[in-house]
Amino acid sequence: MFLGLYNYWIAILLMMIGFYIVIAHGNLVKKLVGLTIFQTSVFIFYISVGVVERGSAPILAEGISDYSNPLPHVLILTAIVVGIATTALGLALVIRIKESYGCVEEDEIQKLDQLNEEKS
Amino acid sequence: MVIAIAIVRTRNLLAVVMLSGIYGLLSACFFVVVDAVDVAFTEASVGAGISGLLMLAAITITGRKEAPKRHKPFLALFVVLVTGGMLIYGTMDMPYFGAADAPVHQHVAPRYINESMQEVGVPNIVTAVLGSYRAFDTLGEVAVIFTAGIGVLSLLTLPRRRKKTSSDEATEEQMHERHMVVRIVSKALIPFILLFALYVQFHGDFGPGGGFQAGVIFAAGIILYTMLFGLDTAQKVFNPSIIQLLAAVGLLLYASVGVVSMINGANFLDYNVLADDPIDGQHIGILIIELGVGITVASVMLSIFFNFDARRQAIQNSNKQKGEQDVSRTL
Amino acid sequence: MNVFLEISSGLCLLIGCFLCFSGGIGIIRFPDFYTRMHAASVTDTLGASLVLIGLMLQSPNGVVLMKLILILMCTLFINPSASHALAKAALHNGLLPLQAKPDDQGGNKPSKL
Amino acid sequence: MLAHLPILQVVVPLMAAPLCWFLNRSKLVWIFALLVCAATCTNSTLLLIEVMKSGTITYELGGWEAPWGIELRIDKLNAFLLLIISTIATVVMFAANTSIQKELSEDRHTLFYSLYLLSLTGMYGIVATGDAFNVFVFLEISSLSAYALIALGNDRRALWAAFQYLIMGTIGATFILIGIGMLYQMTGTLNMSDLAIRLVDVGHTRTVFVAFAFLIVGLCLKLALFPLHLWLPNAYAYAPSIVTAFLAATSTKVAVYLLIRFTFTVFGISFSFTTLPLQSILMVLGLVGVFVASVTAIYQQNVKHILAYSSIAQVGYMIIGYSINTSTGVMATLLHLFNHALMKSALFLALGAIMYRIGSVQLSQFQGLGRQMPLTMSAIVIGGLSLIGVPLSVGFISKWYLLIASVEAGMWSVAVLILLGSLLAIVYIWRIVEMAYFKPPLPGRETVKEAPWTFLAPIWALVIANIYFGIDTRLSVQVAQAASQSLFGINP
Amino acid sequence: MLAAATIAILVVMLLAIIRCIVGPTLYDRILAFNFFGTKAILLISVLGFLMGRPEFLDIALVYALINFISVIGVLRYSDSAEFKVTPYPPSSTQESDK
Repeated sequence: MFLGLYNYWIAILLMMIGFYIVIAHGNLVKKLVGLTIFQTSVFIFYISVGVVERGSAPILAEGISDYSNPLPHVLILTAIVVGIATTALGLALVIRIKESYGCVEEDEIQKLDQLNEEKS
Repeated sequence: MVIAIAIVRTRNLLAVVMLSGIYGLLSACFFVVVDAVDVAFTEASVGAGISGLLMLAAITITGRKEAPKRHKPFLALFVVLVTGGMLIYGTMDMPYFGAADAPVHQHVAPRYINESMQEVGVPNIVTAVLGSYRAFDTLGEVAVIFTAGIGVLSLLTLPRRRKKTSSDEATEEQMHERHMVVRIVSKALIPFILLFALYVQFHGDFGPGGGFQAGVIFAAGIILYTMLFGLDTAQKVFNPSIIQLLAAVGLLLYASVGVVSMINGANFLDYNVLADDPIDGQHIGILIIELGVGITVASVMLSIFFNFDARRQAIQNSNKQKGEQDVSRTL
Repeated sequence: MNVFLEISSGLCLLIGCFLCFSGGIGIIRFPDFYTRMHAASVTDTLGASLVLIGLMLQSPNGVVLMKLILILMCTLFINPSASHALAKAALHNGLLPLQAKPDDQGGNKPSKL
Repeated sequence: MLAHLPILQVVVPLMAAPLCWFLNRSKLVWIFALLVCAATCTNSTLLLIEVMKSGTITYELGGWEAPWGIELRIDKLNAFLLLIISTIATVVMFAANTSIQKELSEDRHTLFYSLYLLSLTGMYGIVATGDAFNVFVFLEISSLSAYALIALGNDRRALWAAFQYLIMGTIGATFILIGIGMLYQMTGTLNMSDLAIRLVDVGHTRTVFVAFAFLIVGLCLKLALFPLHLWLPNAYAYAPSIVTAFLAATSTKVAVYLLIRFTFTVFGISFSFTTLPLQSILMVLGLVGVFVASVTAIYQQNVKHILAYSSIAQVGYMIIGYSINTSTGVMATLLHLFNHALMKSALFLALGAIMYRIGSVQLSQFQGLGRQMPLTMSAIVIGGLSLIGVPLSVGFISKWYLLIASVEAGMWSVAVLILLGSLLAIVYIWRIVEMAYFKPPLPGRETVKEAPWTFLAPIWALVIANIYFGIDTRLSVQVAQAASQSLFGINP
Repeated sequence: MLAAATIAILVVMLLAIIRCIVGPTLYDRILAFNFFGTKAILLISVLGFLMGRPEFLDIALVYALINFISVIGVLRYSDSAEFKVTPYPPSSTQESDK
């Protein structure tokens, strides 16, 4: 029973790791890396869903009758694009944050903000 | 595959990026193993290529050491464990990995596999679904990329003040000197890369590939050029504002296919009416939208990269002319 | 003919894999960056070419052959130049070969991970 | 053309966004964007009329029938939502030009309008589509553009707020993606109505439970329900005023819509509410959210913060109505969606006007504004009264229905708590009023003038709508009732 | 034979990963990354044959190009002053600071 699910579990393990990085780490770039890992593991999960035993890549060719499920592939293609878009935007934000705060650590930024608040 | 743990532990951000690049490659290998060639294609070019490059560019700006202190790991760990526990609990009733009788393989997918050849006439089922059955998703995807492009632009555009300082010139020269071998090899490679991108673009119907992958590869080729020959040289060839316009054109091209089919009396993005023969129509439709996707992706990626790089240069310059002017907040 | 092809391709693959493997061991075992680099790049180029040639001998049709040749060309071009650039950058940025440090102990650097 | 209405709703702003780039002048782009918004507004009105008349409209994209292709599916609920969003977008857009001139540098204007339209596209897409994965894609469009819009804010804290929002939002979206993936795995389909049919068979499996949980958590992140609201106050406070007005009035509404859509249409009422303790959890969270947010709002110094926390509280009310799980409760939620969109956009626009004149929205800067900007301030007062739920304002109507719903369901304690929550609203609104009307103007501020008419017109349009729908409730109540009844499968 | 080759390549990949994680210098990691990339190309090609669909060599080609580009990218960005490595002995402690 467990063997049949191991693939999902690996994906879940990866998700947890990525998620942990996102929540627990203070460095903004690292957060984004974590986010990427998180998303990639979700992709792995999706693709695992679409696997058919003894199936072949979903490109029609003669003499092959079993194909793996193309739909998850399509979804993940879209999702990968979304992921890279998010990453790019996030990085741009990080750059701007670095420029205006001078640092990219979560707690430092919060400290700076508090100082700001007290001044005003 | 548990390289990710290493990423958690490593604090040197550059190493983290390398590791995440490897992670991307590895997951791409996994995708190949499980027959998802198209996805592998994309993941390889994105996970290991573009996103790595962007992160590198960002890191050079933001600095690469992570502060040692970590906060509230217990709470985070708790949340993560709960999430993971939930997920594992959820897997209990899942159909087994690779089981052919799972509902996923029973309901919608068979139609794609069995009939897409008659209905769309494209051997690559993924392309068929992407370009025709679920074309609206793809339109959304292009819009997402476009949004990201605009977003990055709106965040990072520098006011136009490109006058090259002499020190700038000097460093460039020095760098060119140093990278002689690589430059020559790359010069030979770049046309090949661009050609390959075009091949991927138009071969997407028959093999893995398509607009998105082609766009990324195309952009990667030009990025290579930029990295070796300097941003200014590259921007002379590829004018940034034209690139931005191209991004818009790509999206418009895609959407206008839909509009044309609407004018022809069918539903939005229904390619059957684009030509007399429905299959031909589908071919034309998919070709054009893939082209749209490719153009948008390539130009957005490029403009994102250009902006990152311009920022980097600006910062370097301002570091050199210490304190003369603060580039970052003159916006 | 077919048997010959099979055998030769198998041989190529075998040797290629062996080379890669030795490269892998080298990259782990060698004491400093430059020796590792040597291990990696030399075996890499030859090993990869051999594996690819082995595959070429098995290729069913012309298109596949073409692609393999392309990949081979790429590897041949890219690997040495990348290694070159890497070594140069390392040297330029002040990473010294091990020999330059007379009192350093050889062997793998103990790492703290 | 009538048959194409659903798709036009989404595609017109989508195509308009890149077109903005070809018009280089800020003013031109503004007019263009305004026209586009107005067009979508008309479009959605037509849609609503059509749906009320002839029932659900479906539109198959690419001509592929539903589970294989993607379909747009407009029923009363979405049509109502579309109308709300497009109206708000148009009205807010009207004031955009003036405000943007002041708050953004010249070279970002075009980008701003592009992003605004894209964000709008995303929301329309989410609301209109009938495909679960499509929801994710459009969700990302709208949120990516929202991050960028927020980051346009002048304060550097805007960047940080946008980054936080990006992290939280992406986690939320990824959770939703996981949920959709699991659903897909169990049913093999992505179409919502098809999902609903096929989920009946597998509804008992643990996978579906987990999928449901992930969807709900992900949506609650987007929705800023109480414990997951951390991103919202700063994001609203530091974004450009127009952006705040637009997002505050629309984005959480879309998330609420999705919540309703998934729980009622996809999973079905019996699954969502009888087999899981969702109702009580959400009810408690909603109530706690109302109180915590209202109390926090009382202690804020920045008026935008006050209103942002009040938004969280209002989301709490919506969730309460939703988790009462009766037709009346959902109707109250829908009404509150509508009303809250009206009040909040009016309030934030008014703040935008104040920002335009005095360059700050700190509470202490409000001294004496009551006399200097009488029209703007009175709009704030009316909006505030509406937030509290004073009779003759829209806020009263939705709270009234909320009370009725909770009393009908026999939850007296909930009803009492709702009333108490409204009392808290009085406190924070009163702080603004006190500052503006009972304090003399700050020194050096004597010359502050009334806001320009481009601000006043939309603000007062919204305020009048506020009062109108508070007195003549037929239209909104009728539509909301029809929508909620169709969700519960009651034919009126 | 192909299967054996696959396994061998996988093992080598593992070694490369170890080196990449262990470090100790930045350039070791880049080297390992490059090495890993080459192996990935081989793996994909071999896998294509193993699964009987050798048409997918395109992917391997992409890997080759991307690999090159990223190595160049790393080097290009390592030009900036921040990446200067101090001579060897301190660098081993400084670089692998975890």
